Amino acid sequence: MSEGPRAEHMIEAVLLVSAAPVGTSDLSSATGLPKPELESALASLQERYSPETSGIVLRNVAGGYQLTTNPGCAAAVERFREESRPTPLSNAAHEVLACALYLGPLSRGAISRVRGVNSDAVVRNLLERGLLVEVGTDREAPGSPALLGVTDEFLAATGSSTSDDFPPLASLVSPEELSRVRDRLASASAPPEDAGEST
Amino acid sequence: MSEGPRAEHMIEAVLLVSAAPVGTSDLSSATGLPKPELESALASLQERYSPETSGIVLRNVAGGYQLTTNPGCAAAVERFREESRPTPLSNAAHEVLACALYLGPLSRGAISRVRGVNSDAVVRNLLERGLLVEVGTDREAPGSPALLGVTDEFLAATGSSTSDDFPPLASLVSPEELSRVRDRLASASAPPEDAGEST
Amino acid sequence: MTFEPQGRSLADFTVELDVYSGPYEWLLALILKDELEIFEIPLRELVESYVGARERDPAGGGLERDTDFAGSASALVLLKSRTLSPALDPDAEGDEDETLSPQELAERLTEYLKIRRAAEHLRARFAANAGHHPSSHTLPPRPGRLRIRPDRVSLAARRAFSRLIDPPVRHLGPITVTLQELAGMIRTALVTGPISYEVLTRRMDRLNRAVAFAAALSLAQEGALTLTQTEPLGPLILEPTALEPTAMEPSA
Repeated sequence: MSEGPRAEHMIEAVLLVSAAPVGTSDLSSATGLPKPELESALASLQERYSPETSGIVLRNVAGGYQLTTNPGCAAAVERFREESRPTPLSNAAHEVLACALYLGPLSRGAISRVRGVNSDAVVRNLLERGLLVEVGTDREAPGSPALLGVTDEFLAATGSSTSDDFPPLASLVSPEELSRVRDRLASASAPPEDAGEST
Repeated sequence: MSEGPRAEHMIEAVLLVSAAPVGTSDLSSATGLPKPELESALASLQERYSPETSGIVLRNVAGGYQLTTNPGCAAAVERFREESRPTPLSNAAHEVLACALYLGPLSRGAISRVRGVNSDAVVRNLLERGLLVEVGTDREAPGSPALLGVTDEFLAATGSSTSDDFPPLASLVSPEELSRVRDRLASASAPPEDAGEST
Repeated sequence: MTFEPQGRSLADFTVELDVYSGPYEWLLALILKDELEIFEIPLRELVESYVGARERDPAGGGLERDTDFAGSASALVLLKSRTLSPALDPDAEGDEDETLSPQELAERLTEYLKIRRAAEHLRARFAANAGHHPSSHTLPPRPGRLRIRPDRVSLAARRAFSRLIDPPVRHLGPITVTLQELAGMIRTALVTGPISYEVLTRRMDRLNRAVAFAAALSLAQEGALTLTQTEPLGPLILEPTALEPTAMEPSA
């Protein structure tokens, strides 16, 4: 490990990709750092990212550690937010939202199976944009994956008050297509049929 | 303005809240900094967030500035996300992107013609990954097919500022190689009774 | 039997290719999901790898496994040939059948060669820039800023739910032939002496030809025949080995 990245660097990187606070045990397992080393790296990062020295500050909040903007820079951040136009949604994002709207709540795996392509990155983006939300977990499925549904923000963005405002699924696809989709959904949640695992 | 936050801090804060690269004019209007001051603040941030000094790096890509994780810390980030590294792009995908970059915007049909094989599945995969985007339609062609081009994400993923950042197409193949291809073709396709070779 | 994918007789078979290493079954799944490009899979290496695995473990699976492998491998061959066939694009200006002059052909190849080189350049660029993950601290836009067109959602639903996930191989018909049947047929044909593969398979469809080839390979593996091809692309001759009849029995 002597040649690996520095402790502080790994922590910075992990914190950049997490909007929510990260607990020390998660930080430890991601970075492979033992607790004492982790603590001392966090202490030195707290100096690097203090309100006096940076526009990005490291906060130790209830759930763990989190990078946030320096409140002193709030005006600039607010202007940026005011002026930035939201990135339009891709076709893939529309499809994922349609899955959650018409078939949801459903897991990431189920969405990928219905669409026939790994959709994790698109789902992550839609969660970050507040258009999808975790509404529960599928206790039947292995690993109890989170179940995703559309948010009120999604409904507002489409100018609808409820999901019933959308045309019924039966008017969009044929019964055969629908049953194929249901098959794919069923195969997503069912445990593998073949009980005799090979290894 | 003497009491306000430091230029570097405002820029850091704005970049933290943007996943996509931010152009200098957007940075300037958000922070209220005139261009020269902005440029010098960016230069000092580039030292603060260099691959040698930080787990977060400042990149100048896709026509703007972006904070990203340091690639040296990618393993920790992937462990944290519990996401496997996306499948690397196939040769076919690189060819399709090369078509869009150098010959685009162009239709799926045009890409398939250049490559000599059906490229629809590859195109779909690249749309899904956000590296290609439909930028318009070819109204001249029958069926008005969609025209595809590369995205800012493509530019960011290749570390490029603009699509002019790539070597010219003609420079990628040496004249000797081209004439070898022509020779081989000529000798392969010349009818046996035709003594008058064209080259 | 049909191509209702095999049992799990191939569950233990793993492959090591440049583009993929891992269980063979997963390789099939990745190809079916478009995550791997079929035409980047060197099918010859795949077959060699299977033959190698079979040599190391002659007792494992036997003909059932061979049949399963031949079935899936011939589906891959067909899929690959479909992928490599010229694009059937309804939007194309119908120039598929045009005959190109040598100059035009040279132009096309030259253009493709440049794209090929550009693709190699891009591969290096992607590799050099991998591992940069952007910030996740994005602010949601002000409520009301983002507009999503409901008709685009409906359209997306239609597209996603009507898509055929598995490649359309059903039109090829069920695989109604087994490796054993074709192996038996080859043995019978060899009684009268050597025969060329082309003659042997003259009346067969593509699927049967593919399975016959796998059967011939399998028999060659068992030492029941030898395969010879004196020149590239020349006729492939199946010759019975001059051994006692017991050598013709499957070793499994």
